[in-house]
Amino acid sequence: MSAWLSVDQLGVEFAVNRNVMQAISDISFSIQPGEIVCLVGESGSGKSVTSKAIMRLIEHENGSITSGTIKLGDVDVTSLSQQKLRSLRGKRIAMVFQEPMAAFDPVFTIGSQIIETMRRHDRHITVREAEDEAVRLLQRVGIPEPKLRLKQYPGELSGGMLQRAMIAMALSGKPELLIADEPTTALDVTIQAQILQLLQELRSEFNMSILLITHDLGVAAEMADRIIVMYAGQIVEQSTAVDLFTQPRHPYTLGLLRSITTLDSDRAQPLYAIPGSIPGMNNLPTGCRFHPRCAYATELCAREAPALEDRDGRQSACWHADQLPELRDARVPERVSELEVRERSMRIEMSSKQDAVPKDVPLIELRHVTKHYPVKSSLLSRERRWIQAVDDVSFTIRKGETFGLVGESGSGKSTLGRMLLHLEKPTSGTVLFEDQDLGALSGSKLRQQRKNMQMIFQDPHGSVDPRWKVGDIIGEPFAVHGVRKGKERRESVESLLHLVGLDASAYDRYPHEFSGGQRQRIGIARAIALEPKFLLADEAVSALDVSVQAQIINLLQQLRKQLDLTMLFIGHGLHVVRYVSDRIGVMYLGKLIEIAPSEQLFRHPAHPYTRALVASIPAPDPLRQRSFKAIEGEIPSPASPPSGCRFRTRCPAATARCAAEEPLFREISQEHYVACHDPLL
Amino acid sequence: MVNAIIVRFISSLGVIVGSSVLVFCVLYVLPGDVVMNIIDPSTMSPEAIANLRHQLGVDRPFLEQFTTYFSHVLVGDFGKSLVNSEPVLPKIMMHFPATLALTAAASLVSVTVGLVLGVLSAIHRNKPIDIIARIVGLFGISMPTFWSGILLILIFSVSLGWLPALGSNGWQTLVLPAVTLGMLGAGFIVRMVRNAMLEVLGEAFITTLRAKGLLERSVMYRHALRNALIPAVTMLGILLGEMLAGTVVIETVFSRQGIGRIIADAIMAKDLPVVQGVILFSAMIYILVNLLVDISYAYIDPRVRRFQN
Amino acid sequence: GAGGTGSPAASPASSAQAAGNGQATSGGEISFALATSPDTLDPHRSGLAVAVRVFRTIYDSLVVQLPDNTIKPWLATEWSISPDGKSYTFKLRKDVKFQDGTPFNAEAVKYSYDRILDPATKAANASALLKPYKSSEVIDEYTIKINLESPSVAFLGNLSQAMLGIVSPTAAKKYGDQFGKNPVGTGPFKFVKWDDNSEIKVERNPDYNWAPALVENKGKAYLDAITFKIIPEEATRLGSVQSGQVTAAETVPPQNIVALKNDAKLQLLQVNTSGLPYTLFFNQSRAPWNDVKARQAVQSAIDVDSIVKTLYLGTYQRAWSPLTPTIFGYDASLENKIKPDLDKANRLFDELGWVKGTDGVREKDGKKLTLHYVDGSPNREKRNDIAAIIQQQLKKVGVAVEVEITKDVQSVIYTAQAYDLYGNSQVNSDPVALNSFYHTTAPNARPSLSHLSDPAIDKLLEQGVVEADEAKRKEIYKNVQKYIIDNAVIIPVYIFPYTVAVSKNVSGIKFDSLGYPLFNDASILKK
Amino acid sequence: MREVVNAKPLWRVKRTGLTLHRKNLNLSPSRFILYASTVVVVFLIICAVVPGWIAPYVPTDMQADQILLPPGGVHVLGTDYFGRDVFSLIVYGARESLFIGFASVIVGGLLGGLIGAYAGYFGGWTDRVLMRLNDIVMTVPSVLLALAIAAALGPGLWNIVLAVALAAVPNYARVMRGQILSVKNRPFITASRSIGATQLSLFMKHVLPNSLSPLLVMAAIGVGTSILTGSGLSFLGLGVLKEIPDWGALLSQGRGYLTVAWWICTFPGLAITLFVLSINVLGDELRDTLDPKKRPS
Ligand SMILES: Nc1ncnc2c1ncn2[C@@H]1O[C@H](COP(=O)(O)OP(=O)(O)OP(=O)(O)O)[C@@H](O)[C@H]1O
Ligand SMILES: Nc1ncnc2c1ncn2[C@@H]1O[C@H](COP(=O)(O)OP(=O)(O)OP(=O)(O)O)[C@@H](O)[C@H]1O
Ligand SMILES: [Mg+2]
Ligand SMILES: [Mg+2]
Repeated sequence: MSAWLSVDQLGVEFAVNRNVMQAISDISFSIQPGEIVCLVGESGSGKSVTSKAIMRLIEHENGSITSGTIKLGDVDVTSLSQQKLRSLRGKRIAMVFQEPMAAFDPVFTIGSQIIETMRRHDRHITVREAEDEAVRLLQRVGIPEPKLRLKQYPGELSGGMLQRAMIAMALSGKPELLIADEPTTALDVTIQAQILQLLQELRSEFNMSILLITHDLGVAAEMADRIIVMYAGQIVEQSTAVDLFTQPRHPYTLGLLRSITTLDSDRAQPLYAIPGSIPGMNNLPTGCRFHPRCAYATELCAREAPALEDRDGRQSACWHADQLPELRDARVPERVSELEVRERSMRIEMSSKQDAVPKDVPLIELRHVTKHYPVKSSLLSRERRWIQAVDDVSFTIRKGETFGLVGESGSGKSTLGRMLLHLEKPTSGTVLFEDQDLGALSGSKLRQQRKNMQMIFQDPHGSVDPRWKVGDIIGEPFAVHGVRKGKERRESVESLLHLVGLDASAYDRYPHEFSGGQRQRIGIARAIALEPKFLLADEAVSALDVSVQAQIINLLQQLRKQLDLTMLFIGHGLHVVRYVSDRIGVMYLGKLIEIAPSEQLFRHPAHPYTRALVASIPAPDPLRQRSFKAIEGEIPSPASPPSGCRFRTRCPAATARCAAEEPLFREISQEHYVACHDPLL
Repeated sequence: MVNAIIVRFISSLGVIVGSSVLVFCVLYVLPGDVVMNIIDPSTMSPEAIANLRHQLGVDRPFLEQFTTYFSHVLVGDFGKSLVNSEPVLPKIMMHFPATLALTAAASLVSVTVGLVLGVLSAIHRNKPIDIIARIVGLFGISMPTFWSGILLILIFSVSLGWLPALGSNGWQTLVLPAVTLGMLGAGFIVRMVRNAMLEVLGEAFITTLRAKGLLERSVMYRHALRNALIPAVTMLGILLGEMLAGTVVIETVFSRQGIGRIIADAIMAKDLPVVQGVILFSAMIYILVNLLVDISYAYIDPRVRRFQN
Repeated sequence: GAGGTGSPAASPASSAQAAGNGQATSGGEISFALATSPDTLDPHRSGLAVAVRVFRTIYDSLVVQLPDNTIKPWLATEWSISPDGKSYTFKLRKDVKFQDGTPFNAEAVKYSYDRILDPATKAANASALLKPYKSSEVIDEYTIKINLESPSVAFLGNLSQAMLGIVSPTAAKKYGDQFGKNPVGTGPFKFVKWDDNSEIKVERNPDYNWAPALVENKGKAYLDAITFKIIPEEATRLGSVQSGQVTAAETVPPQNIVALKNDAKLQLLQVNTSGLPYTLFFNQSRAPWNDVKARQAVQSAIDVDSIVKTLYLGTYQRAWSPLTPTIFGYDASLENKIKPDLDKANRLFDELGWVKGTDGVREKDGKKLTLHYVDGSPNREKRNDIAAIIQQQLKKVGVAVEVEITKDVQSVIYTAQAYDLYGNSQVNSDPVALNSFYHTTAPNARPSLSHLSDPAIDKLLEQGVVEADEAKRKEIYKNVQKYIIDNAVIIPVYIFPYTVAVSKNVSGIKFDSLGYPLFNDASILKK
Repeated sequence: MREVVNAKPLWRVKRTGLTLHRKNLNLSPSRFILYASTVVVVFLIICAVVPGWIAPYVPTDMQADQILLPPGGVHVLGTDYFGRDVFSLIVYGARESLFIGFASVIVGGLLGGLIGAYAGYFGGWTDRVLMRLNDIVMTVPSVLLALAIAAALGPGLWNIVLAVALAAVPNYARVMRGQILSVKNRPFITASRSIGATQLSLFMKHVLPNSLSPLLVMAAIGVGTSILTGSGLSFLGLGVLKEIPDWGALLSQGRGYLTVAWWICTFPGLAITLFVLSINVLGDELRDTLDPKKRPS
């Protein structure tokens, strides 16, 4: 069968400040009709560039195709005239982008944007016909009340809805190839599951090829027929999904696979992490681009770049591809144990607070904590409305434990976290830290207390002052509390740098010189500088690539043990939360609906929502296909939550009672609390 | 909706009262008084001057002048000119149309020139057209208006004889002043539209539009420009303020009637009621226009409209 | 001062020629560009020369003063003066009526003059001109007797001024405060409309038949209408007369006179103003300028010729005396007597003990020799530029001149008297004008600009007001002028020529004794 | 994890890529304009600082026999109606004009910046009052306000500066407040707060430094605007008469000679225009460099 799309030796360059930068090179692959191919790789590896190059969209971003060909059927896209190219775009190839909110023109209605596309490619269709067709498409992608949606503006729809609409728009030209660039990354897991399911249905319905770009190996495992792994602008491996997951032929793929946390990850063991981070395109290493991070690298790797070679119907670009299965078992554990040794010695250097702390001593206690935000009233509406960001939440975090908090976006996790640290005053309710009401503390007393509670932020770029030197950022807690002056402070900061795995030379550099993972280390160093008792990690690893994620999680785990930290770990990735937490709380629309010990929660979720959440996670294992049907609907507006049980609108088991009566938060088995009238068990 | 506008309008009244109090205070400390502009001090005796000042009421203490003035304003009486006893409000009403015509024409020039140059500039970023458009725009901002006005008169009126140099009647008399004043605004709009366009062109949805196979023309004009115009609309309110102030100079250069001219003269003559009147009036116009801009903004930009529901 | 310009016309040569060339035809309109806006068209309330230029067309006076300073009938046909000089009896014309139909009679005259005295009118300069008027008596419908507080030789001349024009009592009463916007008089033109800051339009008074001896056309004017356009910006004003958008433009600046002279489409009319020339007054109450030597030093250091030539490019005449040449009693022998003499200036200062310091500024007893030069704003007739030049000229002899340009002349000059040198000029028809500048002032009154106080001069000035014998009076004023110059009380600078650029197809624009334009004879030439 | 500890990976030793390509440095038009603007501004600043080095004549020297000489010959840009050398006047006038420009920006920017910063940072009641006041002042167009203030204060260089500065205060305040508001809630501020930093030190060390760039850009461009406003005041008769006039005064005084001696006001006019234009170009460039979106991260 001839390939729909075949890309051969593709190279793309960008003009940056009158210099050129080679973004991708030697990219060759093909997609068959009806096939789903996944492009995976860490951020900056050139996935998006590749996808945009196929449609020659990079030409509008100072980019140009410098080598290779792209063929769609018999058509050579690289040499097409602009006019022919345009009639191809949206017609034979359609695209779906990562940020559905940003991918629609905000000032036109959804309908007009879909119709515009149709009429662009079919001059004979009337507006009426187009409208009907649009309604049909919206219906097909699962948008309720499609007629109404047609007249709405992008800002009036939720992210999930918009992504469906975007898919509908892409379908309007009946494309042969759909390119979806991280279509679910910005969405919640439950919605992600819905969208992925939709894509799969559409593929079989229209016999469409899909090029799916993702950095989530779970998604790839679930969706892909074939997987292409990219690293630093090149393809490093390509094979069928099953082969790739069972028998990776490139150390990078291997590393990625080992880095991901799964339901089965052993919580006692540190996670595997690929060291270092992906190089920038303007300072590439010689030879194999992966060799500085590779555990198997030899002198040959540093000298010469391996070509992408075909072997047994799969491709990989590694000098040691053949030996990899053997090497894999022999070399890696060695390195881990070597690290263990270092950690142990460090641990001795630090204080030895390891003495057993009595369990069950509460460090933080929340009592009926509520936070309501006024909805910003615009010029034309004056009545006040409130967002119930957190509503009547009570729980306890015990000394020494790690408490995990999960829930969909907007469920109030961050708000709860901020109130816990008293960075924000609760609307009502109290927060006790070591039996002390934080709300009752005076300004200076509270500042003193802050020494004991610190925070790590989600956005490694935003959470450090770009104008400060790294040393000053990490030393700021000392400065604020007037401890450790001058040389002593510098020494402390340097030892902190060492502790979080940064070189002491980082002291005099600025944050923008560091990668995301390194910046997150800076944030962590600052948080632990005063040896706090409590650490809040709000999505501390969500913005990072898998390989770096694993590094940071290991670091956190290690520090937690060394410093005897109590931690609240807020997270999106449920596996990660499971891996780090002792107990987990689940939030939905401002309410805490379930608390249970980690393993218990994942194995026996009592709340239908928790169960849905757990089931939505794509497993990074192509052999373990999901049987569960994704939970339907979307999270309602926190400004007007449903009566009774807030989850009832999406709950498959909802009864009349759920609407009338708010379920109590009660203990159903030991340490397992749930707010549901009919808990599953 | 209507209620909201009314509430907003009433709160604007507070601002207006505030601004007139401010101006009253600033002007009160002006040295000298209006008498100097009505008489020849060398021929009049001090008593006669004092007498005249008394009759005009400018020798009364600040608080008294202040309360008298505002109690009158409250009932819609803007008082009379100290120089020639003319009632202020009718005078303003009579002159405002000329100023309005000038500002409207100048805005037209600004918006047209600004839009065209701004869009060209953004589309042909860093190409010669961009450079030329930006430089032309910058010249508009950088030349003192009285100078460019005089130059225009010398060129188009005196040398070429194409257009009249002065007057307040007929569209021909409007051309030169409107161009002079409009170039100032055009400069701002060029910059504004260019930046907004570039920002919009960097947005993700532009890629979507191209990926849909739209013509470059409709990507630029139907989508990018429309998005870029939204922030430009907010500029209009501010621009109007600039334009109104610009009329002070322009109306003098081109000997046009208008409230800019009145206020310039009145400030020099310390004719407090007139200055007050004009400031009050233009503040009202300014606030009214900005209110309209805000309302229309809420209508044009669906992102704002969303908050209503 | 705000009194503006004007003078017994030194026979405005150009205007006469222009009138002679063409055949006066009736009809047509002209536009006349003014440099500033009149404040009001109520002659009694106004103080601005520019307003006079407009309302001279609307109002007539009882008498008229000819260029040779003689007084001739106008609205009054004849008059007699009582022997004590304190009462004047006028016989009035019987065929005159106001533009609103109100009959002109003795009542109207009495009303006009009494109106000036009435504080409610807020009369400005008019009340000063009317001095020493006391009261009027209506003898019969067309005879009026005016009583003065004290005799004044200048009184008749003052009556000829437009600011003492006769207003329609009906209209003045009807419009009250707003009369200035609705003026009604007996003049050759009647008011049509006034667009603020834009234009004032007057049209022919069809009944007019009582023009004074100053003009040839005794009947109604030839022009249908005149539009006075207000164009403050010099370039615009000249541009519009050059491009033909207006017929005439006043106050042509010197630098443009040369160019306009060569313009085939334009003629230049120029008339020197009369009264006091632009004069720099020393403030004699402030040291060291109370010393005649110091003042003379400055007098010798300032090169007035160079100033006038540089700034006015030969278009303005230099002034030599406290009076302008056309006025009664002018002493021509003062001309060319003062020469710039830096050595003399330096010597005089040296004698006074002012020694040059390292910075070139003279010092005495640790005090710098400074001269505080105050000038009004804006740069009318380039007066600020004069200050700038004098600053440089005096720097050469070691005087540091501080120039202060202020709009607030009232408080700086008249209230605080914080100046060493201050410039002013005045339009007047009689040398009595000198009194308010050089006579000792009453103990409580505001001092004169010169702060001069010399009993001998006081006596001469007082004699000048009442002396009826022309020869004696002339002698008196010669002595005064000589004294003032010899003692360097002032530095006279220039005589202002009122200059109008007029399209060549208009003829017959004339000027009265004070330099205000008259349009009775003006007409548009048919080609 | 060993390699991670060593934050400087081996392959970072050579920073090639971008820098190496700089060989063919052909001047694009926009670069050219940027450089030209820099040259203009730097030259005029030099004029302002050491006019004596550049001006061929003493600017106050009035040579009565050399008035109104056209450009060329010994007087490069001709002489004015006093017989002063126009070029020297412009060179010396730079000091006066730039003084007006910079001083008023410093005064207005400081005042407006402080007000805006205070209002934006502390919010609440003071914010509402200050911003209401700001609204009030903003309804009066700034040129009018400057006119009124200049008229009230009387002539004097500092008074012009003050008038221009005060009229600009509301704009600075508004921009500063907006910026503070946007910076105030950035995560790194919360981060510092969570450490226990006091309000004051948070403000001084984090909020302020990160809020300054729009104000700086505005101030840069404001230097030009102030000079223009100043010249407008000169035109309306509120300027200052000094031995060495500023450009606005030169332009406004010389405009009467435009048809007779065009050079008297044309060159000062060009000086103003060029300076304002250049400072705008530099301001735009500054905006681009300070814009975090365009900075390498
Ligand atoms: N318009 C552009 N101009 C210059 N460089 C670009 C441009 N677009 C992408 N790049 C560079 O090309 C490289 C690959 O970027 P690309 O967006 O393809 O990465 P990606 O794999 O999609 O990453 P992510 O997972 O973050 O989306 C990056 O180094 C990026 O900085
Ligand atoms: N400062 C604020 N003002 C108004 N509303 C707020 C504010 N902060 C949060 N909210 C609202 O409160 C709700 C909960 O927000 P929160 O950030 O706590 O959710 P979250 O669970 O952390 O979500 P995410 O996973 O996206 O971080 C949301 O609807 C949000 O819009
Ligand atoms: Mg991407
Ligand atoms: Mg959050």
